[in-house]
Amino acid sequence: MNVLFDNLPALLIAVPLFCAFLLPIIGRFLPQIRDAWIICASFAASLIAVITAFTVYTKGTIVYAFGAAAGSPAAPIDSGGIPFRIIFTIDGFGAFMLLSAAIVSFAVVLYLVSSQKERSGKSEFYALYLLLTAGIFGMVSTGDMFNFFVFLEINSLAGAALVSYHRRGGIAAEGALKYLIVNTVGGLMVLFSIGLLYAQYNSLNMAVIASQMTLSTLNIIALVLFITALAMKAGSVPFHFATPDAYSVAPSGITAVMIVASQAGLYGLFRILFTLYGDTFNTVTLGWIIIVLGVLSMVIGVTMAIPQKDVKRLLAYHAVSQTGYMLLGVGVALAVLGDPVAMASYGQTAMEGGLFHIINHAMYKGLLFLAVGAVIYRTGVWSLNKMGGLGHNMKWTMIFFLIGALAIAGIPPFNGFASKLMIYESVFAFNPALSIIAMVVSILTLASFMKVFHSMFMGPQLPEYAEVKEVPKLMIAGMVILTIFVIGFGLFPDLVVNNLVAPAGDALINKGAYITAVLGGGL
Amino acid sequence: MIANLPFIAVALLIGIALATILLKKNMIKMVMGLAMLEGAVNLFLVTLGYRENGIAPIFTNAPEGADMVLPTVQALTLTNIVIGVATTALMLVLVMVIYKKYGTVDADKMRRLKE
Amino acid sequence: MTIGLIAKTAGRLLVPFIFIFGFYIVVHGHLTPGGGFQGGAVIATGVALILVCYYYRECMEKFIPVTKFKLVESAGLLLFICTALAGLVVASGFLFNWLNATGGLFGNAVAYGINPGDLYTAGIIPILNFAIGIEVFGALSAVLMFMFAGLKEPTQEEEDAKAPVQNMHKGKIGGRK
Amino acid sequence: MKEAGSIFQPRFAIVLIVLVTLIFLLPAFGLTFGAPAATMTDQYYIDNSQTETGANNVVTAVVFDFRGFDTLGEATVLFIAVLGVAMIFRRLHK
Repeated sequence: MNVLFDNLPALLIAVPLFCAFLLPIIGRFLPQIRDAWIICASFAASLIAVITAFTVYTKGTIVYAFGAAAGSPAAPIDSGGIPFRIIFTIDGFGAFMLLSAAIVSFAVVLYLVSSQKERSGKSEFYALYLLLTAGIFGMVSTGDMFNFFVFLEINSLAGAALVSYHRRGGIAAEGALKYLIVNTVGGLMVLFSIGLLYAQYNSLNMAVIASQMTLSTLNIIALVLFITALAMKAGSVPFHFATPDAYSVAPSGITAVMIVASQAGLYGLFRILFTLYGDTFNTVTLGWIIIVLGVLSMVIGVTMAIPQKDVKRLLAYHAVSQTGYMLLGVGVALAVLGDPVAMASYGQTAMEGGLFHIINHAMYKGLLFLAVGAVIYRTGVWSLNKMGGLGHNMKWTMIFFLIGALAIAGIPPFNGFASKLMIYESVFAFNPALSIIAMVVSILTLASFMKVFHSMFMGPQLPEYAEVKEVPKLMIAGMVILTIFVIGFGLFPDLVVNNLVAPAGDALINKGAYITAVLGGGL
Repeated sequence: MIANLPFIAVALLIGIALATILLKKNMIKMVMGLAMLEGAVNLFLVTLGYRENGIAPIFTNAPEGADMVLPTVQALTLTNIVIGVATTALMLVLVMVIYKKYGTVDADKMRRLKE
Repeated sequence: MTIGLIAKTAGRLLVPFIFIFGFYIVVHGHLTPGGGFQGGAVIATGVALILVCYYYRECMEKFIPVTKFKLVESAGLLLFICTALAGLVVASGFLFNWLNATGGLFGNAVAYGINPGDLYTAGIIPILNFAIGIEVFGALSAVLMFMFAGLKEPTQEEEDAKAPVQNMHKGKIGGRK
Repeated sequence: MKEAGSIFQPRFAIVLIVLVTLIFLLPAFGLTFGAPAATMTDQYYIDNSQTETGANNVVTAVVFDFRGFDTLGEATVLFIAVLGVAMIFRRLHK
């Protein structure tokens, strides 16, 4: 038993991979247990992720070297203090992302098992789903640059393949191709910058690079490439063109997970900005770059969303817009990183607000996509103009959608309000104009969702939807899990912020602790 | 400067690859551009590890007293090549599906995803 | 358009040699240039040669169907991850080289310096090489065969036409719990 | 991609490409070919691969032992490609 607890980071990746590798064989010889297998596999993966996160929160950063014998330190003595194996470094921020990915991936698997029942090619589909989950877990827990790139590629490829699952007359393949091309270019940029860092420091370990980081031309090029590539992955504004196309054609449950997948890109961006570069650079300039990206994402995302007729496309543009809030909050924290007074008075709050928004967005946007997917599952139409009066027959779906819509618009009892309030307050202290933009975007979001809610569920019952029924129970169960978190995080924001978000924020701000955890004070 | 010819070649290859991706309308050519970009990055990685007069880092019947080139970048290149193969295969299959639906690989003639 | 008899016979004659060469590269991965990926790719070129000579339909009838390649690939990956997990059980370290220098399977120890090479060394590395060789061979062959198959026949449209909508027009709503 | 045709005018695209190429040209001034700036990790691999892993081929030792986890990920990527291809062309082999 102790062996398992000592090797939690390895199991975190090994269990989903093992289950996925076995799926084609199970699908061929024992197709009747496939659904049970995928639910068990996803539950096991999520459970391990939650246990890992819990261990990190209680006992501090986990450092795990792959291939080393038990008990040997990450940076062996005889190597001169250099970690030469691949190292997983899961600190507060990584644990926080693991938690969010674990909850969403398990909720979605329940939904998918029911909603994809009638489809063919399910063995491949579920295997890809597990691999996507493993890719997200790997991205947020690795402490090695090249390993990060490998998981980034797993994430992109599995995501692109899953997008093309429902063919929808070719447009799914188009969306998948677009997503794949953008992510491949981004991935290669990341690899090029990794090469630049490797050429100077001859190490791929993040802690080693962070401890030796200096202000040189090559490092600036690498940083520019990192920001560009990971903004592509996260779907922030100058590179947002692939996001709506891919999200709108993917199966609804998959879209909910792809939100988390894009947030793993955001994780990489923050990790590189804070831990790898940190205070080496002029953080005010860097912070303003991130803030501008965030504000552009918010404004452009919401203005593009309002006129959309395809409901999933609309939600995808709102996802771009919400990404802007996270960039805004963390960008403000980055801008005041060098100023302890401002950091204590509002920088900390901005950082926590931005990070809290990550998990909140994963929950409520996942819920919205699942609810919309439930409607599409029963009616088969995507266009808002053709929907109407569905509230009469799909009461549960309507309630879930309403909760999600109120949460995304930042209405008090739900979790979106909690994080948005933190962002408004802290950003107002930094620069009032930015805070006002954020509030205006929030109001526009509310308006947009009221329109969607009205045209989907309100109004008289349409004759062609007279016999529409509520969706199966498993799909409801998936939505209920996310709803619990949406409401729970909204009711007890202080509890969540103090116990989950604050350690994540501290882990990002405190660059020295990360280095010490891996190198043990050496170098 | 001229000693750094491989790095200049990398930059030019990246330029050509980006031009192919951005300017060509044929989707097969775009995929080829991406493969070229991969080749450029692989060349860059392998170039980083070269030592003057180095030999391959293999001890089996190696010549005496020679420096070995750096092995890590070769391992990274190997990994990236396989990833590149996988990406290219998936992209080509998607292009095949698109070709079957629309009868063309011209990016401009594809149905726009906007409704 | 068909491939002539000479090309077919030549291809059939060449394939065993390609396989043997690929196998050599896989097995000697820890001693000479090469390894699982390279050897697996060489073996897959043999499959490609068969595909070019015989076309997809004929291949399916005469040789192995494509689903077998997918299973082969899964088997290779399972061998890899089971070896890694065995390290966790035996020596409590995932991917730990638990066979090296133990005197057991592939367990001869090696001293630092230039030597002519001993095949029976390197612990789990030859096993992993072999697993990756199987996996790459299966994966590349499966991709090639799928692509050949996709060239010939149209992918199915029917599923899209009837799939996600379980609404009233079909008269089969509900009943699926 | 489509966005290239529609969003970027060709002239703008060419300027962009030249700019990006110039950025990628900068490493040629910062790095020297044939003389790596630091070699500590690699020298460790070369010196210790035989005693620690038993492999004469250092690249194989790095790929399968020191960085074996990357290889697992890379095999997974290939697996994903096959699964994706099989899923897209499904129904032909059911």
